[in-house]
Amino acid sequence: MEYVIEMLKIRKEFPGIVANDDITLRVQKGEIHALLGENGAGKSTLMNVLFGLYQPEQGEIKVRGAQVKITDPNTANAHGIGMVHQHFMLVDTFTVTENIILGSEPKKGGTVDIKKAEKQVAELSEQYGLNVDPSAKIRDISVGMQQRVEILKTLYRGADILIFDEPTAVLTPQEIKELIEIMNNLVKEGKSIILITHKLKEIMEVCDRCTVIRKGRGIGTVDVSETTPDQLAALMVGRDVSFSTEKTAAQPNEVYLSIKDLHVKDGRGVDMVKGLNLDVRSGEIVGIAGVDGNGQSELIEAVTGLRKSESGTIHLHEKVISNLTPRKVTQSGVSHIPQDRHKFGLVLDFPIGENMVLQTYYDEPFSKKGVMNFKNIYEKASDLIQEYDVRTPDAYTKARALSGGNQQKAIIGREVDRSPDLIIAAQPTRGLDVGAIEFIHKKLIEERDKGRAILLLSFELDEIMNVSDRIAVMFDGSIIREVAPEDTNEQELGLLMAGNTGQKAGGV
Amino acid sequence: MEFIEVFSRILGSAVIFATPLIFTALGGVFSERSGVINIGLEGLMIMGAFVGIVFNLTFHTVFGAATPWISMLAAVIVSALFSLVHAAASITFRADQVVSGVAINFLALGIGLFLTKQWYDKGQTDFIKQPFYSSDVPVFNNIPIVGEMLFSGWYWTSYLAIAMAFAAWFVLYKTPFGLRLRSVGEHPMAADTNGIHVYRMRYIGVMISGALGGLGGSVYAMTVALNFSHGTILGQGFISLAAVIFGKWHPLGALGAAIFFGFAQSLSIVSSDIAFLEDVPSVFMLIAPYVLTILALAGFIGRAEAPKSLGEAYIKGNR
Amino acid sequence: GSSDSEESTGGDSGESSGNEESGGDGGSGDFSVAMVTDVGGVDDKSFNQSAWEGLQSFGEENGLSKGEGIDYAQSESDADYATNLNRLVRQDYNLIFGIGYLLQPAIKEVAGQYPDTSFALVDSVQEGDNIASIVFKEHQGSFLAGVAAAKKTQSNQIGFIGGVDGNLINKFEAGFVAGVKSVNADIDVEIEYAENFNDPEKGRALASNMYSKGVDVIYHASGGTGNGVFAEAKDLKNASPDEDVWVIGVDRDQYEEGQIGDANVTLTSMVKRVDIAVQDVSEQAMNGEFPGGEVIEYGLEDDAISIAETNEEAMTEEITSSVNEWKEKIINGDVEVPSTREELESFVDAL
Amino acid sequence: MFSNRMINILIPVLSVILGLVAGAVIMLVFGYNPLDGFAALWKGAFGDSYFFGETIRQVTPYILSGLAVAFALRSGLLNIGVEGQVFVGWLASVWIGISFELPMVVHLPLAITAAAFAGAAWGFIPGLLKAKLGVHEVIVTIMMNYIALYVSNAVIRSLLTDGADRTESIAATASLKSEWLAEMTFYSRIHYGFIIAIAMAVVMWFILNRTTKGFELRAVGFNQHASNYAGMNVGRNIITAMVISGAFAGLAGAMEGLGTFGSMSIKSGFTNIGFDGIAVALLGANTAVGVVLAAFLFGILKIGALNMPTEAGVPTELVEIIIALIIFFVASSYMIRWVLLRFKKEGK
Ligand SMILES: Nc1ncnc2c1ncn2[C@@H]1O[C@H](COP(=O)(O)OP(=O)(O)OP(=O)(O)O)[C@@H](O)[C@H]1O
Ligand SMILES: Nc1ncnc2c1ncn2[C@@H]1O[C@H](COP(=O)(O)OP(=O)(O)OP(=O)(O)O)[C@@H](O)[C@H]1O
Ligand SMILES: [Mg+2]
Ligand SMILES: [Mg+2]
Repeated sequence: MEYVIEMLKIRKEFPGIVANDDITLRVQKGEIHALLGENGAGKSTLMNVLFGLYQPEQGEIKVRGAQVKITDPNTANAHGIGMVHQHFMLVDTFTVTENIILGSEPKKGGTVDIKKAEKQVAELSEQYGLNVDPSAKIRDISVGMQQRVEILKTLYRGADILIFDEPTAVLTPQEIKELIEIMNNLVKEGKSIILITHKLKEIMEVCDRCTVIRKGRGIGTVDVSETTPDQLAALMVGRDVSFSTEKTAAQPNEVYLSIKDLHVKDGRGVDMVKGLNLDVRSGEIVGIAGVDGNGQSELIEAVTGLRKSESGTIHLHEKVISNLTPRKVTQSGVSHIPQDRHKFGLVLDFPIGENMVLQTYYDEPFSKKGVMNFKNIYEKASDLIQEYDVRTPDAYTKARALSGGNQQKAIIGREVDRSPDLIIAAQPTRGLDVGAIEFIHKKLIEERDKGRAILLLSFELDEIMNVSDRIAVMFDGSIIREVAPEDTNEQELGLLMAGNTGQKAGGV
Repeated sequence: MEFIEVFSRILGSAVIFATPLIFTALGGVFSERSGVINIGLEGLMIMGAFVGIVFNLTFHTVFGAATPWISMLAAVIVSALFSLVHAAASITFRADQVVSGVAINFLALGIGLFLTKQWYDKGQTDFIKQPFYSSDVPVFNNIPIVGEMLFSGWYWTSYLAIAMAFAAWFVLYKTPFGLRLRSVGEHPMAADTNGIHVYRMRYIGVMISGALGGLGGSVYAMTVALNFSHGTILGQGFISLAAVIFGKWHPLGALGAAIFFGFAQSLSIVSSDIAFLEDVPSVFMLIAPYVLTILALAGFIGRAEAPKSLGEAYIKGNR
Repeated sequence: GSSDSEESTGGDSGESSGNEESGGDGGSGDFSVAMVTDVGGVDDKSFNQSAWEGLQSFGEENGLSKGEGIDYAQSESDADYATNLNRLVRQDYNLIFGIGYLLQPAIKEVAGQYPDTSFALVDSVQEGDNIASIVFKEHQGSFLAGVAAAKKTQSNQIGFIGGVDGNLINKFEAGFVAGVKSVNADIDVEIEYAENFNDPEKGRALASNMYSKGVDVIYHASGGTGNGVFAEAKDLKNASPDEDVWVIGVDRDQYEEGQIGDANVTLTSMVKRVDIAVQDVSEQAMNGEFPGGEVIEYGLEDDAISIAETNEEAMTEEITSSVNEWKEKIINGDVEVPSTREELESFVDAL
Repeated sequence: MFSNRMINILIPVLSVILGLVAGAVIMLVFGYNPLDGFAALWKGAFGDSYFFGETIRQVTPYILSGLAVAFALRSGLLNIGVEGQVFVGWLASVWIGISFELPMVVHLPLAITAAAFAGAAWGFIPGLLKAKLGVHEVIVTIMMNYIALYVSNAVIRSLLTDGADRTESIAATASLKSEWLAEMTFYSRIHYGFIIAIAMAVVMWFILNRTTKGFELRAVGFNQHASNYAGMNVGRNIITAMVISGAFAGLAGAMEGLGTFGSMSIKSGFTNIGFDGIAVALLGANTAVGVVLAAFLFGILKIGALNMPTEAGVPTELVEIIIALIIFFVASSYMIRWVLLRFKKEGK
């Protein structure tokens, strides 16, 4: 068998930790090869070594059989290796084209030949069925399109070995579908792909083989056709994992959150939420399904006080909470697990312990008459860290040093512990491994069973289907249909999310 | 028409005031666009003024009328090299960029005055013998109105400054180099994964600011101050920094901001001739330029977006 | 040659005084004298430098040298004056000069603390038995500068640019305007202050505005700000060599600063010989005649204030003779030169 | 060989040593005797109790202006306007000092408070513009410096005096001067302000590290989005930060007005107390303790330097260079850390 990539006995250390320890990865020409492992297992590190961002301490790399030394991304490009990074490597203020050509610009008389570049980009995107607008600014386009720009970047540089690091974590189901199609196209063109994902379903659907790493060590490579998701999960975690979240039927009670005819504009003044109505009762989880950009973010920001609502009302119990400050909303009994945990959820330069009291620091026992009581704060934090299994050396460690999964667990611990009436969870499991997801889902259901109202926003249909007791489909700024998870299926939801309410898809 | 005469007078002195600021602010734009805060502009100007004056004094008999131009070049080179200190500290050694810039200001003044004392045995130099002189642009100065306003009695350095602003715009927004420089200031890791040498680009950005800051300082010294002392550059670097931000980190914006300052300054001087302002206490005229700037910012310039990773050291492999 | 003593500034003056006296014996006993500069520094080409030159001449006559009987301390900020005065007291200097009106509060304080040391304050007045106040009749010199300007102007428009608006510079202003008006009451004197002794840019802009309105002579009493006045005048001269633009320098002969090619824009300078005063008071003190508690005024009659005539081409026979005429009148007491704005007002009214 | 804690202490110490060594090298190159030079510097700062007193006197405003810069920086704001806030604080303290006849228990606190308020007001404007309109605080504070300079001069000239260059001296009841401290130090101008400065360092430490307000300010300094999410009023915190920073700066002005000078004169340029405060704050890593130590270093170098030309013939400008180099070495601590870690590895 012909290998395009052979990474042999790779070892990579960071101060105080061995991120990759004796890992071997062989990728065949024309295959989609999955790389699977828990958060922090060392997948991104391994790929960064292949892409020339890190230098391995030991081991060798062969590209198409020839031993090579990849010292920087330029060398990787020269060997035909391209990478789509876990966190997008795009300059927000540049256009799509500028981002793609950056570093290898077509020139005309010393200037960037932007016309020619745009044409090339348009052609490339046509060729691979990637729909992008070459002259749009990155900050104005959807995450899905940003991802396609990342792919174009590699193709533009003539890569035929592509690394995708968790490309689907930020995509909507539609976008994931499109991405899978794109990957299949690429393979058809003779390219090879390494795919990192936490979603076993995707591995089963598109990958040929799968290499599993656990805590920095290679566990082995399996043929996907000869394995099951359960086996993969067990390999990855080193124990059995249950997938479908076990839960009893909901016991909805009185209405806690009631939204009536809500209108919200986004930062640029465009109407995003248009006359939305929604009730959430105590003891139930309402999942909002929808394609990103249909007003979900604005809805949540309006409810939590981060954004002004133009008209309509939001009631929590009998109390109007529309256009209150975030502090007042919080005090009224709302918790919020924000979509973007780095931007909103945490002060990364604060110790994790102080992040645990980010909304409650001014209250006893964390402070008294304006003076902080750090003893009480850190006691509380340590309890939460224990209870929510946040893996950190101690409560004094900066939040920045924690992995994404553990940061998320810390936020959830903080939000749930306030015993709110309403929990708003926006994409609470984004980018997390199955173990962490399992934990978080369990927590949400526990809270529901304690009689809390939970509003869940997620772009993962699986999550919506498994966790929600009621699904509200959001399209173009309003809820166009509410369905029970047991009465629907993915196709129907997909159609609804596309705004298609007319026909009832497939008799379930 | 009298109005035109008054206006061209105001414009003339506004441009003289603005010229060194334009150069220096353009330098600031390059540095900050590459992601390195440059509070050291003041120090870079001091270095430029010092080198320009010393060179001029030393070589005026050799180079004759070309002396100021060659002195200017010397200032550009030395200041660019001097800015390497800021570059090394803030890029390679990951120093806090504000700290490093402040140190540049101290260092430049210290070196300038120390060497003046060593070389001339006094606290300030003599007057240079070959300063820049203003002149008329032949042919163009005969154009009615415009000729008087724009082509009479200006310094060549002022035209150079304005040309430089457009050149900077061209370089930053039309060339591969500019695209790369800006990418490094916005998202260095993205640039790195695209094979751009982040450190090299930032060094270049800072050195350009050194070169242009030195240019600004030397032009100031050789048109207005005519010698070097502890008081030659007093705050012009900070005003230039303000122009960078006022101009929203855009070369043409910086140009506009610098000219705005110039106008505000010369208006406050000419205003003593304007009848209805005659009785206004002079303090109001003195503070007018600064108040106007604040009002302009508050009124219609508003929020400016700095380059995203401005002030952050890039550490390879860090997220 | 001692005839060019007016011209000599900076390092030259050391030489010229060297000519006068070389084999001086060290008959000074153990008398020592030092000075504290203001923030301008000892080599400010202005009164600090002049004062130090005076001390050096004194030293040479009496066999003293820097560190051995004479010395100076430089101040970096206003806060340093008292520290420096104190330091010199503790180094047992018999007489300590404070150069510049900025030192007045510090002299007051330190002299009070050390009644056994003698202090001399230049450019301001402070009471105290151990303090000699040395002031100059700058208004007299400025008056003569005004006479020269009035004689020189063709446009009948003259300018005055001051550093910081305050008592000291007002003295220059009053004397200057009085001189101009005495020659020709119809001449306009435009008065501006830069509010800064170190802002050549401002100086230049003010000068530019004045010249462009037809002013052809500007007297600046503004320290480093004056650099800009010279820059503007020279630039105008360069553009149209035949046009008359003049600057009148201050404190010392600023002929050098006015040089542009073969021409020179410095009409004259109001020269203030701090060195003469410093040397004089030092000698008195050494001879046991320290004028403690007194205010000593140096003026035209002592040659401590004078008008430079270096630019012979510009200072025509007619101008110098007129200047000398007025000088006689002032020394005789026929003319009482005003030194404040109020005095100026009554002076002009009386004309 | 070195623990991390030790490294953190070693770095500033090594930076200072490296700066001094570099200064010595420069002296050697230019033919001065570095030993004489440093001996003169030492004597100039600590030679006897007079100079010690003067050093403390110089340190006092540096502590406060350093605290002002540091406080704003901890809240994510670069206050270049400390210079102007010092001016208005100085002016306000003198204004109160000369305008009233009151018993000391009222007069002195009133004058000090007035200075703090004036500085705070001067900080409020850029804070407000930043909070409400997003105007960059760096430009506004730079402009405010010039406004403070010219307005102070105008007030002295036309409101506080009748066209004079200097206000009269403040009443004894508003003075920070201390007879016995002065006598103890051969009439140095050391004054009680030093106690205020140290107290303010404690106040800053307490506010930032022990109060809920400080918690908010630091949170806003690090991440405005998260602070907003957590219910903190970002705009109000920005204003608060600038106001408190300005108050510290105003107090620095009061030290000059009520302590060192006892009056205020027309200024032809900036005092540099504020600009030096930027360096002090950064050298002190924006912590209260660090600022106090850095202010001492600055004060010692500045006062000691005055003695260098008279005693050793070394120009004072050299001290500027040494200060700059020390700042560089502290800033580039990564370099020193890297070297130390090397040693640590090899030491194992
Ligand atoms: N820049 C770094 N500095 C120090 N340690 C690092 C760094 N990057 C990664 N590590 C370490 O390497 C380990 C592997 O990290 P890596 O990012 O490769 O995990 P991953 O498998 O990609 O996880 P995820 O699924 O969450 O993306 C981490 O546990 C971490 O301890
Ligand atoms: N700069 C850093 N210094 C030290 N350790 C780091 C650094 N960056 C990351 N790490 C380590 O890398 C590990 C994985 O980080 P990473 O960000 O990949 O986590 P993650 O679970 O993938 O989060 P995300 O969901 O944001 O992708 C963490 O355990 C963290 O300790
Ligand atoms: Mg990863
Ligand atoms: Mg991850």
